[in-house]
This record gives sequence, structure tokens and C-alpha cells, in this order.
Amino acid sequence: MERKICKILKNENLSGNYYFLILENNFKKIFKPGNFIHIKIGNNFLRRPFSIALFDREKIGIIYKVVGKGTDELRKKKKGEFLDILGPCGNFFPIYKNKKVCIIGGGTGIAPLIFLSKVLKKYGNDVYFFYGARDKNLIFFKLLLTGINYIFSTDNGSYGKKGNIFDVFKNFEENFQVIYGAGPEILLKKLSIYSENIPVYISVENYMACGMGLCYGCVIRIRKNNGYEYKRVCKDGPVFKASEIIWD
Amino acid sequence: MERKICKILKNENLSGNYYFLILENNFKKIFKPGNFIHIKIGNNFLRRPFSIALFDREKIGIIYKVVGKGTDELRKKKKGEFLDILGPCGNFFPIYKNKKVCIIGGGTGIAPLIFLSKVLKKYGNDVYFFYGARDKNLIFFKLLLTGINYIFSTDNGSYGKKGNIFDVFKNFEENFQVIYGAGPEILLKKLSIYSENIPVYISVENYMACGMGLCYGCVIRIRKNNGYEYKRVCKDGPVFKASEIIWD
Amino acid sequence: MGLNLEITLGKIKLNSPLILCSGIFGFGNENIKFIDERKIGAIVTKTITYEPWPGNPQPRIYETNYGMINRIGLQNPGVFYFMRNIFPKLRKKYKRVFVSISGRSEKEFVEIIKIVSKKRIDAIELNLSCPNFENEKKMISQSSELTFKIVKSVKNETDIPVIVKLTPNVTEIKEIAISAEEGGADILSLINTIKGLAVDFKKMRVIDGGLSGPSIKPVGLKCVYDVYKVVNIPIIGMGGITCGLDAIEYFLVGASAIGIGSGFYSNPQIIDDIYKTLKNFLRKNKFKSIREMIGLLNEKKENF
Amino acid sequence: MGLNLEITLGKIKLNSPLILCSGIFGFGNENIKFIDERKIGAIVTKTITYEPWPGNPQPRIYETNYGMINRIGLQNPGVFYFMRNIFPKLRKKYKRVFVSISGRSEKEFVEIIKIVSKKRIDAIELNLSCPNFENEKKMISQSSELTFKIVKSVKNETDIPVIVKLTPNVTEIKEIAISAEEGGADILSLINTIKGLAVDFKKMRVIDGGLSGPSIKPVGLKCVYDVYKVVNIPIIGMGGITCGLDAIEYFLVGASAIGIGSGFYSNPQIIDDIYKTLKNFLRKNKFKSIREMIGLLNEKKENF
Ligand SMILES: Cc1cc2nc3c(=O)[nH]c(=O)nc-3n(C[C@H](O)[C@H](O)[C@H](O)COP(=O)(O)OP(=O)(O)OC[C@H]3O[C@@H](n4cnc5c(N)ncnc54)[C@H](O)[C@@H]3O)c2cc1C
Ligand SMILES: Cc1cc2nc3c(=O)[nH]c(=O)nc-3n(C[C@H](O)[C@H](O)[C@H](O)COP(=O)(O)OP(=O)(O)OC[C@H]3O[C@@H](n4cnc5c(N)ncnc54)[C@H](O)[C@@H]3O)c2cc1C
Ligand SMILES: Cc1cc2nc3c(=O)[nH]c(=O)nc-3n(C[C@H](O)[C@H](O)[C@H](O)COP(=O)(O)O)c2cc1C
Ligand SMILES: Cc1cc2nc3c(=O)[nH]c(=O)nc-3n(C[C@H](O)[C@H](O)[C@H](O)COP(=O)(O)O)c2cc1C
Ligand code: FES
Ligand code: FES
Repeated sequence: MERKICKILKNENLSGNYYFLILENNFKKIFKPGNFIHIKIGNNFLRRPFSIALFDREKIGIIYKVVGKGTDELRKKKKGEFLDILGPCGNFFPIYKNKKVCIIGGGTGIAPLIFLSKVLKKYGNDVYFFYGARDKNLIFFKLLLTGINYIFSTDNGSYGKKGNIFDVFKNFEENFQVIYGAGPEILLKKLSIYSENIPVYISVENYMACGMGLCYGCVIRIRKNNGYEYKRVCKDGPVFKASEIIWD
Repeated sequence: MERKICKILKNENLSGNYYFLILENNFKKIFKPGNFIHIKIGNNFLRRPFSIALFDREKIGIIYKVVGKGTDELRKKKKGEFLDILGPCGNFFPIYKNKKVCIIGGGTGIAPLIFLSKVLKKYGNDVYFFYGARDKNLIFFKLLLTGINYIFSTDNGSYGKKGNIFDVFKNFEENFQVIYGAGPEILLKKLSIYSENIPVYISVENYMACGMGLCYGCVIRIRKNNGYEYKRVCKDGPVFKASEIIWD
Repeated sequence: MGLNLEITLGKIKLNSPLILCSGIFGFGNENIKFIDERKIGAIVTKTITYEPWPGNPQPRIYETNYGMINRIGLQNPGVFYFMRNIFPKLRKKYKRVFVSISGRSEKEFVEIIKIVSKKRIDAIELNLSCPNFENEKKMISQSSELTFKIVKSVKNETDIPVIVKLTPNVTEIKEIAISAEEGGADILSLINTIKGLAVDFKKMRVIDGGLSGPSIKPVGLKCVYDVYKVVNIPIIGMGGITCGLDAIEYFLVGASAIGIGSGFYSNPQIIDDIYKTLKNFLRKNKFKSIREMIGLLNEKKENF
Repeated sequence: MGLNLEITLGKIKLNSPLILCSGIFGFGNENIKFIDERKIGAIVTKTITYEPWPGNPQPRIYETNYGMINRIGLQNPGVFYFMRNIFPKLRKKYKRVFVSISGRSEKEFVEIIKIVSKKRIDAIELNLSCPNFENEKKMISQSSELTFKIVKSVKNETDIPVIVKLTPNVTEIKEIAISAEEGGADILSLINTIKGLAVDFKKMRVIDGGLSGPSIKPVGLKCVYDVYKVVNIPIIGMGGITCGLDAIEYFLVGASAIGIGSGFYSNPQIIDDIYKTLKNFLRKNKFKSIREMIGLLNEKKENF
């Protein structure tokens, strides 16, 4: 993990409350899909975690939704300003090769999945990306990649199938060898049922303080023997096997 | 007293740590020399007081020195941004007419005196302005007005007389009918000795919280009978008769 | 909208739950434009003592991280002067006037009560956070016994509702709150400033006083939350309120009214801002009155 | 520059006055690049209990104004696991290792001490801010008697220096500090978190825990300032330190060393930053060592 002061290359509104932030990449480490960065924003005491949506030699990108104090301040940052970044944080999605894989997500969960889909494609997988949104304008077409099979759904039917993305996925005919998910907890819970037969990896979120595995603030319950143990989302996660998690 | 959100028209470095800030004047009230404004800067809990150096229908100006957190943040504000301003605060210098008056000050004390000199001149006074600075580059020539007799001194002799402005004033031949002062406490103390014969008005500074006469945080000791009472710099001042003050 | 923000504090009806904290607004007689009396439930005066007090020498205030420290030292002109020259103005200006008082002995408390009770004041607030009480090293509200004793003697002396204001600098504020209630307190005010210290590097000295402002909000909320569970009298919650959401937090953990303190110095239009947010919040959540949100986040009352 | 930042804490020599606070750095075995062991005087482990503790359910943390609240609940694998599997790594990595412990009874304290004393640890820190001690409603360090008792029994059991860490949630911390000293404490750690509460609007619930971060600095400074006057043992000062100037404030009011706490989460390079500022400060003010600035802003020691 490194701490860098990164220049903002772009901070643009995608639509609604969603923004796309691109930072100059001056990290030595390679970031992997599932990793997140921990950003110090203004006078907020704690940093704020965001999944990596884009990563290459020059750039690091995140997609964020304005939901509170920190993200509202982030929104106001301009190109050329600097941000204090900690990263790469957390673990990452295991990458399979030459498989038929499903990626499914919605909301801000799309962010890590975009990066993931790019890498999975590179490794020869046949990638089906189930992309759920509330409305057509919350589908970020310009961030999508070629060579990936997108299946869309919107709550209001303004694009793709009408309804929940999980239902679309459920009724889909293909047999996948691996499932990757991120987004609303309810979606992640539902995905767990597939984990009996095939690997299901999901990225979970939790309120964080350190982001480095030190404070034990971000723990979730993970199956252990007949009981559970608390594991840290920031360090042992954010990617877990869906089967391991004990949901509240 | 009003609270206004004012647009920054200019925020320029004068020289060294000194800056000149001009705000759009959207106040209804007329500001008078000696008045100050109380500025909310960034996340600092308390506001910061600054004397008015310039005032007209369109503009309000202050001269400030960067000395700490607040002023350092203020320095970074750019034209077009907005500041949360409380004003006019405090009392003001009494304005005489057609007199031979002395104005004496140094450091940031110059700020209220520039505004004062303008008004005194308007009221037909013969104005002598004793202006002390550490170095020539800390004399803000471009802020000076015509029709006023300036007498300069610098600590290093780089402009005007060499030495302290009080010494220059002391050895000056004219007899003044009123003295006005602002600046370092040591100067203000020395001016007090003249107050036996003629009115000496000085603007004093103190650490402030409310700036509205409410918290009793900014008090100084003022003569009362044989003892003293605490008076508020922000409300009963900042201008006091030099003879009233009991210096610590 | 018929929505109003009326509340009751025991027998006292207020047309707004916003109360101006003691000491924040001077003696209340300054002409501060930003205070819209219609949006104010009550004003609490700066604490008044029997004799005039000069207050502390400088330094008296210092800024801290999201807060400030003060050691004003109860500068005030004494109860006689206050009741004669200042109180009548407040009476005219505000619908409800609460007079804050403090004494250095039980006798002084009683004497002051006698004097203030002659006028039509709406409540007396006992500031029990005054150090140097009868040569004890403690403040009154740092001792259950003293709190009980003083509240009781004051209650014996007057029919005016008595608010008891407590310091958070105690091992267990629930115990003190219970003693105040047992002594006869009608209302509690929580919290006074927290003991704190700042270092002034420029002058190389310390400012040893009471901490207020946003940084103490979690402590104020915790005190209100805890005390609400063990008493049956209403609580005025204060400490670090700077916006409407802060006020709502206090209601949700058990406050019946909230005090506007040093947040006013940061934003003198805080009263309008909070008032507006409260109205919107009630409307949005379909609450009919402030009362409906009081204590919503508290578990059931506990036996202590 | 020959300037070094060495200090002594009683008999313990540290090559830096920067101490990593208990609970902030997990068990100290994470591989955190930002911690330069040469700039660290000592690491204090997360508090270890006799049996493994799972810790509290969510929510465990929440941000406040310039601070945070935590209720981790001492999640730890128990003293046996810790001493066998984690401690050896710390021993190798850090020059000085202080082990923080807590117990639910006097007996548990003694048992733990016996176990940890078998290894070469540099000091034991007693975290006396654990609630639920022998069914009392108080923390140990909220009672002079309990503090004295526990410190004494621990001291009887071990020759390792004992640090006693106190809660600020008391009526008079000076009394507790004196009891700890009388019980045999070698060093004091001031302060643990302050009781605080935050409201999570989104989930409509409260987070009731311990407040830390910049907002509590005035309280930490006040405690150190007060306690310094009445004890003769060194104090590790902590609470809200986020930069070198904060650390210097603690030294000036009486701390012999300072603890790096949740400020690390905000700025993981805080150690380098503070270290550098301290060096510069010594040089600029012509101090030869940290020792020379300890307590400079305190008045003389007082009799209590
Ligand atoms: C591993 C991880 C990856 C994430 N990736 C993304 C991403 O790619 N894009 C994105 O928009 N968001 C992401 N989030 C969520 C994001 O961190 C929060 O939305 C953000 O911290 C809120 O900050 P705020 O100051 O605006 O909100 P606050 O004012 O702090 O709080 C607003 C609300 O957001 C909740 N919240 C605050 N912090 C977090 C947090 N760390 N996790 C979850 N909820 C929180 C609070 O409980 C509160 O209800 C991620 C979170 C985690 C843990
Ligand atoms: C009536 C009045 C008029 C003033 N007019 C001017 C002016 O025209 N130009 C100008 O440059 N300055 C003026 N000052 C001083 C100015 O207010 C302070 O320099 C400023 O508040 C410092 O803020 P800071 O956050 O940068 O410093 P901080 O980081 O808060 O403190 C840095 C140092 O400045 C001192 N300080 C902080 N606040 C004040 C204060 N209110 N008064 C005096 N010292 C303070 C502190 O004690 C500290 O030593 C005036 C002060 C008063 C009371
Ligand atoms: C400048 C100042 C003066 C105060 N004077 C008094 C006082 O005279 N009596 C009193 O009971 N409380 C006094 N207080 C405490 C406040 O009434 C209030 O309890 C405290 O400031 C916490 O609220 P806040 O954080 O919103 O400021 C004073 C506070 C400040 C900041
Ligand atoms: C997440 C977290 C966990 C903590 N765990 C412990 C602990 O296990 N034992 C202990 O004595 N103190 C613990 N503390 C308290 C700190 O050691 C320190 O006393 C306190 O945070 C004040 O310092 P700060 O304001 O610099 O954070 C913890 C603090 C935090 C924030
Ligand atoms: S956020 Fe601190 S352990 Fe995960
Ligand atoms: S600053 Fe509050 S009375 Fe002057």
C-alpha cells in the first residue's frame, strides 16, 4: 500500500448523482480488479473508500455517487487539483482463464466490475455482463468495453429488460462457470444461492476507518466451523466468496 | 450588523505576507473608518476580524497579513469565489472637521487608517499620516491617497526616515489637534502619553469569538473610578480613547 | 402549512423548541438582528450571581479543532442590577425568559432566588457548573449530594419552574441527573462545556477553560441519550449544534428542546436555518409535532 | 545534526517519544509500510484479554466532527494465542513492545500477567477503561479504589514496568491518577476515548462508543496538564494528535512521550511528519532533548 498525492485529470458528471474521477497514476504498485483506494477529502477526519473502475500506467479511475458530505466535496474538486490517496487497498477478484463467466451488478457496484470485465476478457474468458440500473441515463455506455456481452435491465424499462437485474440473470439460459457480483446487498445475498455449484465472488461494502486492516471497524461475519468469525472488509475483503458470508 | 455572502473581486499579494482583498459590497449599511468585518474562513469554527481599509458603494476592501490557519486559507481564495461576511462590526473613529490631524500606524494597523485618512480629508482636515514599516517593500504606495501629507519611516532605512515611526512623530514640529493610531501595541501605548492634552483615538485588537458583543471574550481593561471594568473590543471598541485603556 | 414547532417543557409552553443557551447571547439585551424572537422558544440569560463579578482576566477564549474554549468567568453586574436594568428589556422582547443563576453558597442561591422570584420570569436555570462552591474543589453538579441539596433548597423557595444545568465532567451523569430530579428539578439542561485546554504558541501560555462547539456534540448526545433513560423530566439538549440535523439528532435521543450555543458565533443565521430544517423534517417524515420524534432512537427506559 | 529524540519513561529508554497507541495498529503484526520502526519509541498492542473475544457486532465505527467513534469491543484472540503466535513477530519488529491487557476480574488480570510476564516484554499497559468489571457498572479507572486495587495486585505479580491507562470520563482524573501511582503504577497513559454517541440517519440507529481524534485534543491536554501537577511518574499523552505541533503541546503541558492514535488513519505518514517537526522544533528553540520542554507550560506542582 502506498500513499500518493495525485493530480486530478478529470472529474466529470456521468449523470444524476454519478461522477467519474480520473487521477494521475503515480503509484508503483499494480492495482487489480476489486482493489479500492482510500481518499482523504477536505476536512473529513476519515478517508473514503472507492473501488477502482479503471487502471492503466497513466490513470486511475473511480465512479462515485454523491451520497453525503465527503462525496459532495469530492464532486467540487477540479481538474488540476490534488487528492491524497491510499492504495491499492484490499484484496481482489480471482481471475480465471478461458471460462464462461458472469458479471452482475448495479449502482456503484458497476465500478469494480468494469475494471474486472476488462481483465477477464484479456484472459480469454467469455464474459457476460449483467448490468442493472434504475433508468437508462444511469447506464454509463461510454465506459463499456467492446467484446463483452452486455445484458441490461432498468427498473423502469427505459432500456434493456424491465425489472431487476437478478431476475434477468436467473432466467438466462447460459451455464456460467464463475459468477462475480457487486452492488446492492440484496443482490449479493441472492447470488449466494448459486455458490453451492460454482464459485461466486462478490465485493462487499462497509463503513471504514483505517482501510488498512488495523482498526477492526469494518468487519463482517464469516462462517467458521459451526459459528462465525469477524473478518475485515478492507483487508480480508472486499472480495469474498458469497458462500462464506453470514448476512445480518 | 448584516451577514452577507460576498463575491471576491480581487485577492492579491501586496508584498511579503500582506494581501489586499476586495469584496463586492452588497451591504445596506454604510461602513465607517474603524469598523471591521468578521469573516468565516473555511472550516475554522470562529470567524476572523479585519478592519475596513476601503469602502465605497461597490467595494469593501481589507488588507491582511498571513499569520496563521485562517489567513493562510484566505490567501488561497480566488476571484469569483464567495466569503461569508458579518459587518459592519464595532464602533468607529470620531470624525472631526477642518483640524490639523495626525494619523500614525504600522503593520496591519495601516488598514483602518487608510480608510480613515480618506474620510478625514473629505471633512476638510489637514491630514499628516505617519506610516511605519519594516522595509520599503511593506509600504503600500498604490493604496495611498493624494492630498495627504505622508511621513514614512522604515526599520532598515530603506525608505523615509530610518527607525521607529513613533520617534519620527515625536520629533515632528507640528502641533496636532487630534491623533489617531493603530498598529503594534507598543506604539499605541506610547501614544497614550499625548492624551493628556489632545484627543488620542486608537484602534486595538484582541482575540475574538462572536464579534457582536455577546461572548465577553475580547474584553480589555478600561479605567473606571479608581479601578477598572472590562469592555468589549468588538462592541465598545475597537476604537478607544487612548487615555481610557489600562495596558497589561 | 399548519405545522408548528410548539413544545412543552413540563408546564411551560414554548412556541419553538429553540432555546438560546446561557452565556452565548450576553445578557440578551444586545440588539442582534439575527435573532428572530418568533422562532425562539426562550432565552436563557448569562449566568447571574449575587454580587457583580468582573470575570477573568485575558486570555478568555481560544479556538480549537471545530470548537472553542472559554473562561469568561461569569462576568456579570450582579442580580440587583440585572433585575432592575436588564431584565425588563428581556421581558418585553422575548416571550419566555429563563434566568440563569449561580452562587458560591447555599445561602447565596436562596438569596438570589428570592430576588428573581419577585418578577415574572418563566424559569430559573441553575448553573451548577460553577467551581469554588463553599471551598469544595468540585462543581456542585459533580456531586449527587450537593446537587440534590441545592436543587431542593431552591425549590423550597420558589414556585417558578427550575431547570438544572449539569456538567458532563462526571463519572456518571445519570446519577447526578437522578439526584437533580429527586431534588425537585422540573427540567434538565445538558450539557455545559467540557473541561478543556488549548496552547497558545505565540504567547506561550495555556487557555484552561470550557470546551464548546461541534467537537463536543457526541458527548452532549451521549449525555442526553443516557439521562433520558433514567429520568421523567424533560431535557434541553445542547452541545455542538450547528444545523438542523444536529438538532434533530438531539430530539431523537431524548431532548424535548435544544439549546443554541457557540454555533451562533459561526453562523448568526443558525436560528432561521434550524427552524427551516425542522419544519421540513417534520413535513417529510409526516410527524405532526416535535414531540413525536423525541427519544425515537432510545431503547426503552432503564432502571438504574 | 547530533540531535536525537531519545526519552526515558521511568526505567525504560526509548529512542523516540512516539508511541503507537493501543488498538490503533491492530495487533501490530500487519505489514504497514508507513510505520518506520526507527522512528517509533514503542508499540502498544491492541488490548488482550484472557479468553478470545469476538468483539461487538456492527456498527463499530462512525465519523464525527473532526473525530470518530468506535465500539470495536476488544476483538482479540486471547492471551494464549497472542503470546504464542503474534507476540514473537512484534518482538522481532519493534525495539520496545508494550502489551495492553484487560480483565473482567482481579483474578483474570493476575492470570494474564502471569502469562505475559514469561516473555520479554518491555511494559504492560493496563487498559482500565473496560466496562463490566465484576458486575460493577463502572470501568475500573472510574473508581480510585478499584484502580488502586488492580494496579497493586498486578504489581505484586510482575517486575515488568506497568503503565496504567485512564479514562477521561471521571469527575476528577487527578484522584484516579494518584490512586494509580499509589498502587505502584510506573507510568500513566492519558487518555482513552471519551464516551460519545453519533446518529446514523440513513440506518436510523445510534453508535454509542468512544470518541477519538482531533476533537478530543483539548480534553487530553487538560487531563495531562492537571495530572502532571500531582504525580511523580511519567505520562504518555494522547488524544487527537495529528501533527508535530499537537505533540509539542502535549510535551509542554507535561507528557514525557506521546501516543499516535486515530490520526494515523487520516494521515498514515503522520509518524514521519511528527518526527520531522519535533527535530526542527528542538533545533529552532535550542533544546537539547525532548526532556527540556516537558511541562514548560505547567505552573508549579500542586498539593492535592
Ligand atoms: C470497499 C468499498 C468500495 C466502495 N466503492 C465505491 C465506489 O466505487 N463508488 C461509490 O460511489 N461508492 C463506493 N463505496 C461507498 C463509498 O465509500 C461511500 O459512499 C462514501 O464513503 C460516502 O461518503 P460520504 O462522505 O459522501 O458520506 P457520509 O456523509 O459519510 O455518509 C453518507 C452515508 O453513506 C454511508 N457510508 C459512509 N461511508 C461509507 C462506506 N465506507 N461504505 C459504505 N457506506 C458508507 C453512511 O453510513 C451514510 O449513511 C465503497 C465502499 C467500500 C467500503
Ligand atoms: C478589530 C480587529 C481588526 C483587525 N484588523 C486586521 C487587519 O485589518 N488586517 C490584519 O491582517 N489583521 C487584522 N486583525 C488581526 C486578525 O484578525 C488576525 O491576524 C487573524 O484573526 C488571525 O487569524 P489566523 O487564523 O490566520 O491566525 P490563528 O491561526 O488563529 O492564530 C495565529 C495567531 O494570531 C493571533 N490571533 C488570532 N486571532 C486574532 C485576533 N482576532 N486578533 C488578534 N490576534 C489574533 C493568535 O493569537 C495567534 O497567535 C484584526 C483584529 C481585530 C480584533
Ligand atoms: C462564551 C460562552 C459563555 C458561556 N457562559 C455560560 C454561562 O454563563 N452559564 C452557563 O450555564 N453556560 C454558559 N456557557 C455554556 C453554554 O450555555 C453551553 O452549555 C455550551 O456552550 C455548549 O453548547 P455549544 O457547544 O452549542 O456552545 C457558555 C458558553 C460559551 C461559549
Ligand atoms: C479503533 C480504535 C480502537 C482502540 N482500541 C483500544 C484498545 O484496544 N485499548 C486501549 O487501551 N485503547 C484503545 N483505543 C484508544 C486509543 O488507544 C487512544 O487512547 C484514543 O484513540 C485517543 O487517541 P486519538 O484521539 O489519537 O485516537 C482505541 C481507539 C480506536 C480509535
Ligand atoms: S477499516 Fe479498519 S480494519 Fe477495516
Ligand atoms: S468577541 Fe464576543 S464580545 Fe467581543
